[in-house]
Amino acid sequence: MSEKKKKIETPMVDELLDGPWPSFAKDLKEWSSKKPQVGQLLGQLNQSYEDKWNYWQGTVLNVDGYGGGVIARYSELAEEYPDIAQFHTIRVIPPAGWVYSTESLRNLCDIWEKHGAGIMQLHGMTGDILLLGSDNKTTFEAAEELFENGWDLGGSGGALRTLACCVGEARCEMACYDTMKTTTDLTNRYISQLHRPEFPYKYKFKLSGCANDCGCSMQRSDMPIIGTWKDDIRVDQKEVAAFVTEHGADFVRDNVINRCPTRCITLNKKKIEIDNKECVRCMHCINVMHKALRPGVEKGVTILLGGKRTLKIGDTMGVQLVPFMPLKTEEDYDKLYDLVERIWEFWGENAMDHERVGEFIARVGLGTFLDGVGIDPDARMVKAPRTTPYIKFEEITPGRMGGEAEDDPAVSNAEVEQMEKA
Amino acid sequence: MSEKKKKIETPMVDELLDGPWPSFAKDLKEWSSKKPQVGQLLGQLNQSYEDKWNYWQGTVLNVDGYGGGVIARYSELAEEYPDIAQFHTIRVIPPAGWVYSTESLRNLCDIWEKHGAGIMQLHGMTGDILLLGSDNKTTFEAAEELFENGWDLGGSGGALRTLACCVGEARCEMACYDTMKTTTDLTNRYISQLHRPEFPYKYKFKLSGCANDCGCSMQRSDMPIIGTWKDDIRVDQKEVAAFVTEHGADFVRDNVINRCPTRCITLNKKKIEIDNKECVRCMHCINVMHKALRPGVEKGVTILLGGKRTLKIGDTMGVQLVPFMPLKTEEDYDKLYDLVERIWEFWGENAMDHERVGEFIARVGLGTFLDGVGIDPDARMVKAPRTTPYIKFEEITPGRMGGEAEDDPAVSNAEVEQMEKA
Amino acid sequence: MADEKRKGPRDNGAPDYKKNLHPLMAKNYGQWSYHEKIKPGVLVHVAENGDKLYTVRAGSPRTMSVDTVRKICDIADKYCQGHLRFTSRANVEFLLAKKKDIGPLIKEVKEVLGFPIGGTGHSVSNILHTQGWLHCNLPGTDAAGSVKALMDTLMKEFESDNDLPARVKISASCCQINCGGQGDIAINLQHHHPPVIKPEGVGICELPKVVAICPVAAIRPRQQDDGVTTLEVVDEKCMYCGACHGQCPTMEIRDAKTDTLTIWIGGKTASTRNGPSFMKLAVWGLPNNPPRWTEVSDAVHKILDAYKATAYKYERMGEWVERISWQRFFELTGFPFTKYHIDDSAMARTTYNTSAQVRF
Amino acid sequence: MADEKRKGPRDNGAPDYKKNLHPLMAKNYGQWSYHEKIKPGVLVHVAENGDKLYTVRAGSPRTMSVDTVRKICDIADKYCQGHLRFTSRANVEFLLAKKKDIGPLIKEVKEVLGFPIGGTGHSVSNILHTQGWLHCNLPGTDAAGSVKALMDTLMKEFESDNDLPARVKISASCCQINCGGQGDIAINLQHHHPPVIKPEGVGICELPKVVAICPVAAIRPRQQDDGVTTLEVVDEKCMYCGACHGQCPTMEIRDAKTDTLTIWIGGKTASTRNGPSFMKLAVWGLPNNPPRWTEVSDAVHKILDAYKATAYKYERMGEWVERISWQRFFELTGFPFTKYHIDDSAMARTTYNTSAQVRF
Ligand code: SRM
Ligand code: SRM
Ligand code: SRM
Ligand code: SRM
Ligand code: SF4
Ligand code: SF4
Ligand code: SF4
Ligand code: SF4
Ligand code: SF4
Ligand code: SF4
Ligand code: SF4
Ligand code: SF4
Repeated sequence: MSEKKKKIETPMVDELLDGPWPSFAKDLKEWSSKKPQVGQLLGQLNQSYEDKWNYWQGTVLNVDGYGGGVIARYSELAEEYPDIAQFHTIRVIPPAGWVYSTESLRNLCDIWEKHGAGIMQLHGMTGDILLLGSDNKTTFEAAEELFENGWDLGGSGGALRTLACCVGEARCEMACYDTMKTTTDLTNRYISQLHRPEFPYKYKFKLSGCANDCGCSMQRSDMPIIGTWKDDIRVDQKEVAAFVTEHGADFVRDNVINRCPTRCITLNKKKIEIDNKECVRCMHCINVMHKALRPGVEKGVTILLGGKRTLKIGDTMGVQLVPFMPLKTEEDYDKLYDLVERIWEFWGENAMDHERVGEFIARVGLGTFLDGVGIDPDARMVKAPRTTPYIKFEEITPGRMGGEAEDDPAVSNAEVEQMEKA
Repeated sequence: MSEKKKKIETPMVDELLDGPWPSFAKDLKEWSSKKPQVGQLLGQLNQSYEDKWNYWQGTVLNVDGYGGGVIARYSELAEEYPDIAQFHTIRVIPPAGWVYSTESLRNLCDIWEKHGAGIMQLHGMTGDILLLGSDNKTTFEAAEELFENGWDLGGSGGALRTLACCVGEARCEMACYDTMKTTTDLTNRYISQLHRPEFPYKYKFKLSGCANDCGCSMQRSDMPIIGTWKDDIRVDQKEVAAFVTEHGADFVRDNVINRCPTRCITLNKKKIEIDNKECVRCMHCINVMHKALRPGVEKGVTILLGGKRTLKIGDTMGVQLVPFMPLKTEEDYDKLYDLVERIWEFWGENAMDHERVGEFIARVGLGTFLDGVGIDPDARMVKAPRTTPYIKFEEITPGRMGGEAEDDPAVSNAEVEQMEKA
Repeated sequence: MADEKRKGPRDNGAPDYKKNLHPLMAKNYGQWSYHEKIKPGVLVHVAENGDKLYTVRAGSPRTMSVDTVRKICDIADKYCQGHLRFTSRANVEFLLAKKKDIGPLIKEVKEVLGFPIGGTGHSVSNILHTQGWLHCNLPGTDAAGSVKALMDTLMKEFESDNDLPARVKISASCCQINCGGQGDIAINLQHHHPPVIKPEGVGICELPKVVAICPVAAIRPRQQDDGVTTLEVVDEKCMYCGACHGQCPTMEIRDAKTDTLTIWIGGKTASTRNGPSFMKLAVWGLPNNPPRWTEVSDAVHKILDAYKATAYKYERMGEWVERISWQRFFELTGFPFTKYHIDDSAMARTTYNTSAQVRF
Repeated sequence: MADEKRKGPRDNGAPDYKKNLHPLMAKNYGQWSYHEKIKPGVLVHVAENGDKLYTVRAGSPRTMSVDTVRKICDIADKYCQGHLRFTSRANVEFLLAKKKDIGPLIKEVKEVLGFPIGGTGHSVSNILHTQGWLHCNLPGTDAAGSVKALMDTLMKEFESDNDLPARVKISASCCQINCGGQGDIAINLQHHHPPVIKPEGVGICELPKVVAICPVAAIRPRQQDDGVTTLEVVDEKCMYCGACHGQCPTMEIRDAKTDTLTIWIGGKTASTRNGPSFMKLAVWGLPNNPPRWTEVSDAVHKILDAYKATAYKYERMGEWVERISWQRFFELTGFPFTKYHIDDSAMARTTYNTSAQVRF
């Protein structure tokens, strides 16, 4: 390892100063003139580049009354870089859809320049505003000032995590429900579950206004909520004709008709016909001809469950749990809350420690899970029914919820039979 | 249970005497006038119908020098039906492709009328000629006479099983190799493995002359051998034109062009063009337009491995092991034999008891299996590469072959590290 | 020498197929050019040199007395130059050199044998089946009988070759071992609970072998109070596969009261188009009702009706359902979709609908 | 009261999104009619009432000083009525009411911030990434740095919106936990052997918790000769996932000498067309080479070149490979197909080619 120096040299990191893509290294290097810890951060980073090794250790730090929201780090190179001996990240809940007034953004900048290293990440992969570089004292001061300004901490640990959604109705004609409102309402209703870990493991919602899933819900959230519609695609035949005229019938055939997964579209001259009963609301035709086609008007959401990335059982995706639910009235929202709470209850009671809801379903089986949550099986939940004939009829052998084999499981044995006969 | 009677009543079975489909019951009832045990067989069957219960028990009986080929049964109702107290089935290897001269069939009939109950099944699901109804004595007599007439016993137990193939070149223009010769050659070369169980479990070959798989190899044999070709589909454009004229271009588009799995066919007026590089030899276009299209001339086989039906791990299908192997010259056949023997050696040494080769692959992984058998990985062996990032690099952690965990497996632990440092 | 022979294995191997070939087969071996349908059940294969071999396919019960087999031979001697074959679905194929013999042959097959002509092209061919109560030691239902009962209701489908969108292959199996093949439609017996261990039998089989055969390690030895070692089955692990029953009759997996029949659809072995596919559960809980199993034939017809009504030409059953979706399949047939249709094997996740795609 | 406040949680919840909306967003909320591309990086959304909202998308490094964020705000104050947003791929979106402001805004974004304009339509947008050596305790490689290096080579793809057949989403993750998203192309760190237990650390974590976290039960407690309880890992069970490392730093899974980078392709979250798909292994064993990771960018470009050359329009990368086959993918790119590409998970069987279909 390199020796302690007055001036911090970062030759390897410096190779990232140039080049056309904006350089975080350049930004931080400039900023280090105001915040010495940022220079030390780059020093440690350079050391990592040289050694291909990391020098952060994790630890735990909680703001009073919160069970998460701070990712605490201390440096193994604190002797060399004393100002990053403690270098924590505070996760802050952003406005839904990451839309900001400059006023609120500047407010954040001010708080963070005052109490922290003044490094922000917009945004973390879960969706939080990440504020990098506070120590064991300034973390609390910063949190306090954040709270006073109306901000709140994001999630971490076995808790509800900060929600994220696509821009939706705020700027997108595809949106089939109000992603921003739903995100905000769910956040606020379950703010306690977000702040005080009480789940078997983390639980993420991600919300997308349509099947395009710009909110990345399918593989990165436990509960994807995706907009859809029940009635027919709205077709503006004048715009269809204009599109066909502009691009040609071949283009429409190759790129729309033949790309429809259920081939339910036909083109007659310059008119399009859709067999809406066979349409699976995949959005493709609408994406390509978005001036001519639009989702229907009986809108709502499809709710899935169990998406996550790799750790332990490999990547999983959300499984279709509720094919359609309207999300307009208060009663609609109550049904959503009820569903969420039933899932949390069943999962919370039966999952093992560190078991995401998708892992839980993978272990107990979707059929057993539906029973537990009180949802009727629907053929839309599966691509296809089972192939294996080994059906366990639970009336006879109840499914096992617990992770460990029971000490004294039910057995069929000869003796019992003998006793029965006697 | 019903009482012993002189005349055997079979009221439930009798309900199967009529009806348009040929009735085995009627045939056997008539035949029972010559063979009393057949009447008793129907009596026991009727009892089964009444009780929804089976009255056969299995046992073992082997002809000298053979370890299989006889499926021995004794009746639990022998008191009532004494002549079926023992009622075995002899499995006999048929001529490849189940083509018979009446002479050879009559020969079988004569032997079986003489020594057995005179009931035949043409054929068993594996492909054997099944001769039903001999006892502990007549089984040997029948076998002896069968041998003297050139017949031989089929397989059973942990052995090579009787091979089966489609009619192939004998009567089918689709055939890409000689299924009958290959079946016969494999049978004769490995007749010892067929007669004397020495494998971990059964091993079946089924051979089909082309991807239509009329021989049912994919899900019912451990080693499907399926005909294919390497060069271009032969197109007779005159016949294409005739076909288009007869059926119309729309028919061709809907039923040929659009059904090609890789969409590599185009129709220009009455001419067909095939992008043979993208053709996956699925046979569909040839099936529909079999006068106009034919497999290429550079023919051979695709060899798969690991098909079977349900028991234990659920149905499996053959996995593509050798995308292409010519099967014309003696050298070609030697390569096939070499492959078969390498597989048997590796599987024989490493499989658990009662573990089919497909189950073995499922347990150790295809990658490990290829290594063991000495075949290079080929992207055609998979639909897609792995999704899970948990790659076990065998250079570092060798794959486990045995079924049971070792008592003393390699471990990484702290103590070892400490010792190394000391 | 005769004695010596009697003791050792003869290892004759397979009969020489060449000696069994019809003369036109031998002559044109590997030289066929194309084939044509003449009518349902009747094909002609044309060789490069113009030779024509006619085939008449007759439905067979598979289980036959030697008398019946001899009658088949009589007909083949009369019209087929003494040669015939059986198909991979146990049908009889009469091979003819002369077109004019077709009519008389068919007449004789029908009159003498009572076998129907058909099973070619887009038909329901013969049903692949197993031993059932006629010979096996493991069955929970019959095979030959239930197949006879079902085929009686499928004559129209057998005797026509374009009544259906594509070939429909049916199979039937009499225990969960499933010696029956895959199929567009498969009728399988279903066990409903773990084996019941018959006390009187314990000890007749090698206990360690029985323990070892269980795929999920559900069987374990158990000391009884009287010191005797017996077995027990951990119910929650057991998947009712019946492997232990095959190993030892004491592990009684069958239950006349609860065993049912299930129908699986969409199996396919051909690598055509979408490639081979496994069959999937369509209906469970059908009663095992000898001698005519009408609930089964009703269900099969419901499936065939829906298929006929909505499948495209050349679309095998599994391809059809994949296209229209299982949701529609259950709507069209009226069968319920239950939690037992949802896979719970180690690969279950690959069967879930992991998309927001949805039909209404 | 101030004190009381300081002690308890405030549970403010999410900021009110309504207060943050651009005025045209608030006015036309849920009333958008269609959008159009103006040029790469520039969109216009048209409301039912004819209102037009212009969006200029700028590539961002995600990690920024507050000074840079303030410069962004300055620009938004000048041209965007004081409103802007960030995208789910960490790009900045400037929202404009006036078309004429687009040019001056872009000029200023480029000059003041040095951010490029693009990432819309069929482009390579910003790379989703994680913490890396900048902040996480688990990484085997860097994130912000490697992404900067790669994006430097992808400017053309970012700044054009029809250079590619469809949108290409890239992500990068710095340990096998994979906080990075799925992607058409994902660059992940790969560990190559079981964790090495650092003796000095044993005891700092709760041993039972470490044992419990292992998904394959490879970790077990072990009594040392000196009586101290330590841990050991059964190598053949361990799959190098690193879950234990997250639980306890003593379980060192990283190894600067052997850790490599792998590239996975074909991930997709949208339910469009073929639906969502997981990404699959394309290349493994790329060296982890700071500061510019050129082997990675070379490989990414090989993939993009093959994709550009042979994919159809609107065909995402996974859909493309599915169509042309993985065999062709490996041929086109020249990457080797190895046994490590073959799945060995519990679901491996579903990934094998179980058909006789074959390309040459
Ligand atoms: C900061 C962030 C990466 C980033 O640079 O953006 C991140 C960073 C960490 N993730 Fe993550 N994850 C982040 C988004 C994700 C995502 C993506 C997402 O949420 O869309 C995933 C994949 C989706 C998912 O939930 O599966 C993700 C899957 C994980 C996992 C594996 C969880 C699993 O069940 O598979 C862990 C390990 C764990 O929880 O034990 C983990 C753990 C961690 C920890 C806390 C490491 C640890 O155990 O100590 C990292 C802290 C780094 C740090 O120093 O801040 N992180 N993590 C992201 C959170 C920022 C935010 O709040 O906005
Ligand atoms: C006779 C036959 C059914 C028929 O009526 O045609 C049959 C009958 C039996 N099969 Fe089978 N199997 C028959 C073809 C099959 C097939 C189909 C095939 O070969 O194409 C299969 C599925 C394919 C496969 O190999 O997986 C099949 C899969 C089994 C299995 C499960 C093997 C597995 O690994 O999954 C068993 C159980 C076992 O071997 O332990 C089994 C076991 C049995 C036994 C020996 C039951 C037993 O363990 O005692 C049955 C003897 C019945 C009897 O009394 O004759 N039979 N068996 C078929 C053999 C006739 C012949 O030689 O031509
Ligand atoms: C005779 C037989 C082969 C044998 O060696 O015994 C045979 C013979 C022919 N088959 Fe087959 N197939 C025979 C069993 C099969 C099987 C196996 C089975 O039935 O269990 C299959 C695979 C089934 C599956 O996929 O599950 C089979 C899949 C085909 C196909 C592919 C169908 C498809 O999926 O597209 C064709 C091509 C076609 O239909 O045009 C075909 C085509 C043919 C042709 C037209 C080939 C030819 O040019 O001679 C033959 C006349 C067929 C007819 O019935 O119209 N044969 N054929 C078998 C007759 C069985 C029966 O009695 O019904
Ligand atoms: C701004 C943003 C949403 C947000 O709330 O932040 C967004 C906005 C739009 N997306 Fe998206 N998508 C955004 C992330 C995504 C993501 C997630 C991601 O990038 O990780 C996806 C899913 C990716 C996946 O499948 O793995 C996504 C999949 C789509 C699709 C579906 C593409 C396809 O597979 O066919 C469309 C439709 C299209 O391309 O026509 C779409 C279309 C659009 C449209 C055209 C919707 C509209 O009418 O306004 C928006 C302008 C797009 C453009 O770039 O040309 N957007 N879009 C995100 C911009 C990210 C960025 O900075 O690059
Ligand atoms: S997911 Fe749909 S509604 Fe949301 S931004 Fe993307 S296209 Fe618009
Ligand atoms: S939304 Fe998708 S499924 Fe529906 S018609 Fe359009 S392309 Fe087809
Ligand atoms: S598998 Fe092919 S070669 Fe064999 S009979 Fe069927 S169509 Fe002919
Ligand atoms: S054989 Fe199959 S893949 Fe090849 S061209 Fe014909 S239909 Fe297409
Ligand atoms: S399916 Fe079962 S009962 Fe029927 S023949 Fe095969 S082993 Fe016997
Ligand atoms: S039925 Fe199958 S799973 Fe159950 S104990 Fe017997 S062998 Fe094991
Ligand atoms: S991927 Fe791993 S190393 Fe990177 S931020 Fe996530 S947990 Fe940390
Ligand atoms: S790396 Fe993963 S599999 Fe290996 S011991 Fe640690 S937790 Fe278990």
